[in-house]
Amino acid sequence: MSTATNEGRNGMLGGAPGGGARDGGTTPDSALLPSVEPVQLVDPDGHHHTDERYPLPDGDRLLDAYGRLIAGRRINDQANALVRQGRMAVYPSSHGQEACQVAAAVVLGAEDWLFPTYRDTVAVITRGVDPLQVLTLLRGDWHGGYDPHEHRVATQATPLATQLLHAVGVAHAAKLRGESTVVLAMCGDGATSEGDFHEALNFAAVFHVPVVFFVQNNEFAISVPLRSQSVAPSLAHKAIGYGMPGERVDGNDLAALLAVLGSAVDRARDGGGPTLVEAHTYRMQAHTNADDATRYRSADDVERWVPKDPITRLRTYLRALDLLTVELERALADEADAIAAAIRKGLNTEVTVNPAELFEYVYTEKTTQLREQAEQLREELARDAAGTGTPTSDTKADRP
Amino acid sequence: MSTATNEGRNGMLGGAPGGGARDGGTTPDSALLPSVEPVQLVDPDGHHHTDERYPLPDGDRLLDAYGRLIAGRRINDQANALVRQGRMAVYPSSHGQEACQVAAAVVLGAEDWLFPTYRDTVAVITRGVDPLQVLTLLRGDWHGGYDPHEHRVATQATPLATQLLHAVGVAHAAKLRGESTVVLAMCGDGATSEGDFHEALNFAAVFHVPVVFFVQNNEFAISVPLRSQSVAPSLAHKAIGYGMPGERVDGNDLAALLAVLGSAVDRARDGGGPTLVEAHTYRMQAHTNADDATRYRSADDVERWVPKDPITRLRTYLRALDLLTVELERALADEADAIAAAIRKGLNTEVTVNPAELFEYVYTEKTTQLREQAEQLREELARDAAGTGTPTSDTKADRP
Amino acid sequence: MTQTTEAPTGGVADRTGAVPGKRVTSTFARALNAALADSMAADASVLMFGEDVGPLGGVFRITDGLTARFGEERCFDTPLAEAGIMGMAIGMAMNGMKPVVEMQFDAFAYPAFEQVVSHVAKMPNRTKGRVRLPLVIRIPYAGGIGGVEHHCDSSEAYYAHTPGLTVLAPATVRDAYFMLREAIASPDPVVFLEPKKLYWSKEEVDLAELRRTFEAGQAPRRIGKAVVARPGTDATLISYGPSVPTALAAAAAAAEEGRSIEVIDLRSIVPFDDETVCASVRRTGRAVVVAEAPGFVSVASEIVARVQERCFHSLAAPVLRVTGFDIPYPSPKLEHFYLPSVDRILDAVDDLQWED
Amino acid sequence: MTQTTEAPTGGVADRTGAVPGKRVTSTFARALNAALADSMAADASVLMFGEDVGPLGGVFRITDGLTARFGEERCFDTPLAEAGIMGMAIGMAMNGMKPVVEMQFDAFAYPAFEQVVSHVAKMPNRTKGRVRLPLVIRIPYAGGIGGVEHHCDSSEAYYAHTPGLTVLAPATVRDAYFMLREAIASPDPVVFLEPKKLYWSKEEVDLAELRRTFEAGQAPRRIGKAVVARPGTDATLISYGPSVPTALAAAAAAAEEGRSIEVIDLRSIVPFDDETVCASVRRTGRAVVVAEAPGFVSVASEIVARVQERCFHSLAAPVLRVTGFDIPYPSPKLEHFYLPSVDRILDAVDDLQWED
Ligand SMILES: Cc1ncc(C[n+]2csc(CCOP(=O)(O)OP(=O)(O)O)c2C)c(N)n1
Ligand SMILES: Cc1ncc(C[n+]2csc(CCOP(=O)(O)OP(=O)(O)O)c2C)c(N)n1
Ligand SMILES: [Mg+2]
Ligand SMILES: [Mg+2]
Repeated sequence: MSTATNEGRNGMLGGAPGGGARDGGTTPDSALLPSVEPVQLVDPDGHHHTDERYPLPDGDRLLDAYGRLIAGRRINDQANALVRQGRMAVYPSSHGQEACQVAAAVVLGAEDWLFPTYRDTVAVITRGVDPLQVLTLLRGDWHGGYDPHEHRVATQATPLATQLLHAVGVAHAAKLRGESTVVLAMCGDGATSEGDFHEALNFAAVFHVPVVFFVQNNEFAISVPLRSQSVAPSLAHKAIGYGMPGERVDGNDLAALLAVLGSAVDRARDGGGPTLVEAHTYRMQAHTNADDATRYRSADDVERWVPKDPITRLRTYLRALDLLTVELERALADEADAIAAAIRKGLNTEVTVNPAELFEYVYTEKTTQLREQAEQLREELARDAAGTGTPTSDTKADRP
Repeated sequence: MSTATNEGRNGMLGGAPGGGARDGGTTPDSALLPSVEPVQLVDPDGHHHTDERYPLPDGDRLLDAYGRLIAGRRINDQANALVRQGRMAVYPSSHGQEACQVAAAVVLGAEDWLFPTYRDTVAVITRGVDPLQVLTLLRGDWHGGYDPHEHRVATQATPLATQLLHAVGVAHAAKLRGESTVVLAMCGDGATSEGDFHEALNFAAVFHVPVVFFVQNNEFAISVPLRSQSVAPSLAHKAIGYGMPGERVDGNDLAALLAVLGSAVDRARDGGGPTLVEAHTYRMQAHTNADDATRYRSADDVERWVPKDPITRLRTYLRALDLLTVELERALADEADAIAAAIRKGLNTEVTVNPAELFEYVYTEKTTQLREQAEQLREELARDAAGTGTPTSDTKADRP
Repeated sequence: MTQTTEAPTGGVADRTGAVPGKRVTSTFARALNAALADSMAADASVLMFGEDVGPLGGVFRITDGLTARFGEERCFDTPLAEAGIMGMAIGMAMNGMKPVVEMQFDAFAYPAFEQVVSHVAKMPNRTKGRVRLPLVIRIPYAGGIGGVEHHCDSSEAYYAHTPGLTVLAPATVRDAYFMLREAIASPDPVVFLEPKKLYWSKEEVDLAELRRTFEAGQAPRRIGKAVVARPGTDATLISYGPSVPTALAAAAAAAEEGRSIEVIDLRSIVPFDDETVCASVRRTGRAVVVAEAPGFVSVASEIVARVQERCFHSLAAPVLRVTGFDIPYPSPKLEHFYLPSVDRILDAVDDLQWED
Repeated sequence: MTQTTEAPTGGVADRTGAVPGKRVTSTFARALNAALADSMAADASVLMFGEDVGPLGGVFRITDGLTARFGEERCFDTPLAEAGIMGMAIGMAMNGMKPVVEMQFDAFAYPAFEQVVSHVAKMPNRTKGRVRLPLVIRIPYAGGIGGVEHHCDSSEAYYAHTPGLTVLAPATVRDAYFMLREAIASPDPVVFLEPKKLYWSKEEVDLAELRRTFEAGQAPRRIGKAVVARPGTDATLISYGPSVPTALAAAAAAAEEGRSIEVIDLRSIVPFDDETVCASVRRTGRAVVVAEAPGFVSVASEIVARVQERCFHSLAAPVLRVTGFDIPYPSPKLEHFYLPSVDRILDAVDDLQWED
């Protein structure tokens, strides 16, 4: 990771105006470029590779993260099953990307904020949000099921890249109040093409706010492969164009993710400004259950990524070090099963939706118009319930 | 200039899919980065500096360009005067940026397209568009006065950065038809912050189309200085994030501009794809005549740029080589005066606007609704002209 | 996410003037796909691009097979950026092409809003017709498919309010075919709204026959032309796009109660067919506008306004509206409370101050 | 680009309930500036940002002096990107701030459209009120100032159609002050439309007194409340923002011809004050809606629709509209043909089927 301490638009901090596209600063440009190869600390065979910039996280940390990884995979599997059974409308799975999901959540402290996308359900749950509340969206009860303030997790964003700007705003507000909050904002490779991605990175750099932009490059945006999305040397190479450091990391290597994201979070917290981190991973399943991936990629393509699975390598590594025993493995699997069971049970319970709520939250106080409309619906439903016919109005008087 | 020949998304050309953010390609990343200092061939004192990548354009070319530079300055002065006299609503002057204006126009061939902004009036006129037609917009007769197809000059864009995408589309269409058209698309430093800038560069790179993006970095977006716009090492550093080469050039050095832009145009024409060129220049006057620049910058700031004027240095250089004689100088000034006189005369002639035209071009054929509305206006005007009162309708019948 | 919709009832007139021939079944989606393919076959300047429209064939398969048939120069995926797609289409249209772009879902067209409003709609006017923009913006739109947030917006009001855009919304399989072809052939930019919930609706039509009819110039113009989808005498339901089948179903139900309801399918929101609409309302004296978008400042508001302006003295009752509520489109489990329903339309018809 | 506008006529009621005190003259622009400064002084979480709003004080000087007074952490320039401004404002509002953003001109708010429609309007509903967005989007809007293209759009229909947004348009200096303060204090997101041509209009008001009135809680609520700007008995003109002075001038002219015209200044487009509007129309029996935006699918359409729905049997004539034509806003030399004028309003009033 770069040690650049480009000060951004220092005016905001009361210091002398620094940075600025023409001013150059003292950091050599190349410090903002990502490493030539994605950072990897544990390879697919479970061997540790030393990287002088990134020490390996300690055993406890890895073990804890491994447990969450197992749970994450289990949550993905369970959610897919529930869609097949018709209990959820749709599920964009992060199967294969669970290392990214876990890392995004665990590198943050309680005072930090996470900005996830529709695919980041596992990250949201890992951060502590009740899985059933999370799945409200996909079950179709409401557009969001949890209180973003409770765990400092924004609603899962659907309009691509829009949330990156909200993340910048949250960080900017925290910075103005002198809080030490760091914001980690997630998006996919496809989303990097949106104008909002550009504006978010630029705002973050200019205002020098503590945001870590975390791109999960899973090589696909629905059917569109990365090469149709960008011909840059890497997505992390975009960072220098904003004056922030970019880094690339093996997205299936949980150890490396913890190290790289952790370091970016630390740097942000220390006033070092934003970072762009690109994780190289792969979307092992279709975009969602509604998608037919055979139309645009071969089983072989997917097959090639199986040996790179994030779980296998970390298991091998932890086992080799005797940190992960068979008993512990069993216990972790049981824990994951318990989470899955709770999800299953919750999703199999019918919820009743309340149509009156449709009008409740559009404004803090219902407008006259919404009061009338709510009343109209209430009457309709009351009539339906009573089984009475439609009252006909045949007066010539105006309605009130 | 980089000699990278990143092939973009070759699929469009029928070749094997190449490029792609992960594929890396064979070019070292650094080849896409701009030079450390802006390219300069003739310094403010009129001395030539050799640059091994960019040979100095020959004397005839420089002399021709010099004449246009003189005319460009004269046009700016004349337009400012006309605003003061109330003959034009507003004029965003390119005073001080005329070298960029001239270079943008003369590096293109007849088959090429130019996409200018509101500030690029001198470039548009240099390309051959009738000055009076160009000034229609600023005089307030219509939103555009010239036929974009005649000289292949798009209308001067106001919504910032939007035109860069149109430029990509024009180039893409030409490429699909196998034409050798190159498109040069202009924008300011401020406009690089817009999402459309990002999307345009990315589309151009991915589709590998012949566009030269030409940013006139004049250090201000109305009142906002560059350092509040970007903290990147330079704006040209954004190019690598799209996988295209970026270059920086002294924007007051016409020789360097001709060389750098010319080389980017050649490269685009040869199938080498898009380039981002950033010219370092300065907006010597207020944003427009309606702006009060004293609110946000000092006279000293502006003073510092006077010695860097694009005309002075080229004059010194050409005189030193005896290419520019006193007689020739006189002749060029006369030509410029003649252009200014024609503008003055044209703008001092009252034009009559035709309100019926308001409805003519909204659709190819007027809709029923517009026919009715045009008729309503026609009747009103006829009544006004006849001095008759408003006919009152007091029937109870419905209107047709 | 599957969906069936009421097929238009028997009252639908044959709107093409084509000689009836061998008829086979086609879906709305298939008709759109054929219209694209036939347009591309007929005119080499027609291009199709957007997100996932290439090998995948679009998330609704409307562009299925086009890349295979016409090559990836003529039907291709773009980077994921809607303003980019729209802006590039503008440039291509400036330079001799007829681009058709797909915005993947209604709400995902919003990033392109500036390009649409400030350029697509205004470029021809700005240049006094010297630059025309023959392009089509296809938008799978509106709800009723159990879609999650941002996938069900009815965004027609935004476009209909913007001068310079032609705004179309077909409701039948035949119209889907003919209107898309007409849109692509139009010299003006068209916002082409495809009601998602009708994609899987079916009709007995022979697409090859529709092609021949269209290419022989025998398909009557649909831009600016509404149609009486079901004749009636007592009241008029005015509707378009996804609400037409609901309006027809309401009319059928009303018939059982002895009321003869005329249903108008606007098809073309801009230009608007005042003649057909007003002729009907003047005959029936009563009208209800049915549309799925929130009612406030909507296309439905406009229809009410113009009908009362033009037919005031023929009206026995105020023109009423059955529209979506003024709330964000609800989540799947709640959408049926939101959508105009047969019952809600019948309630409105009952409210038309009948005196018998 | 200079401009004078008709000051509201004597018929304007004192709308504040404030004790009349020493009165000095203030412009509309100055009142907005004072409302911002007073809001920032009263509440440290109020921030102001956008393009050129810092040292320059905004291209219309509405933010003049705020950076000097409150520091560049509280009033600052952003990079030039409207979606960026809007998106960052959303995040700041999520995290305890009350951002006020300026979109430099109406058409330059379009790049932020997705952020406005998909997030600003929907975030509170999406989160069941757990995330409120107390932010204000200030938009210098509409024409009549001889502005070039893209600087004169009347874009209120786009916002008014979008559930979740409060949409305000003041027409007087007092309202400018009170409404902006109310907007900033509102827990809901507000689109605050500032009629550019009124910026230089003047009224006799003491801004310090307005501040005291507001901060003492003595300024009656204006969100959702229309006002009778001029009482009358024969017909009602319904208007808002830039068209109110024109409507008042028309009423004054009509009075000379012996017609007593009531003028309603809506002030609040969303929520809409049906009560005040309908009470007036039921009294007068005739109505004309005056608005500058193109009429098709506009706020004017909505007003016509709801008035005829609610007051049908009180109407002696159809509700008519005087609006902009359905064309892109014209260039400076042509705008006077486009804008609703006193004559055009009087023509419409004459068309209201008078039988005397
Ligand atoms: C603005 C916008 N446009 C289009 C879509 C439709 N869409 C949803 S997901 C998706 C692909 C996103 O790809 P990527 O960013 O790589 O994320 P991934 O799904 O791979 O996690 C698209 C096109 C959207 N949600 N928002
Ligand atoms: C989308 C958009 N937002 C805002 C504006 C208003 N505006 C006009 S020029 C300008 C500054 C542009 O600065 P820059 O791109 O550096 O170009 P310059 O004026 O310096 O040539 C602004 C903010 C606009 N025209 N378009
Ligand atoms: Mg992806
Ligand atoms: Mg500039």
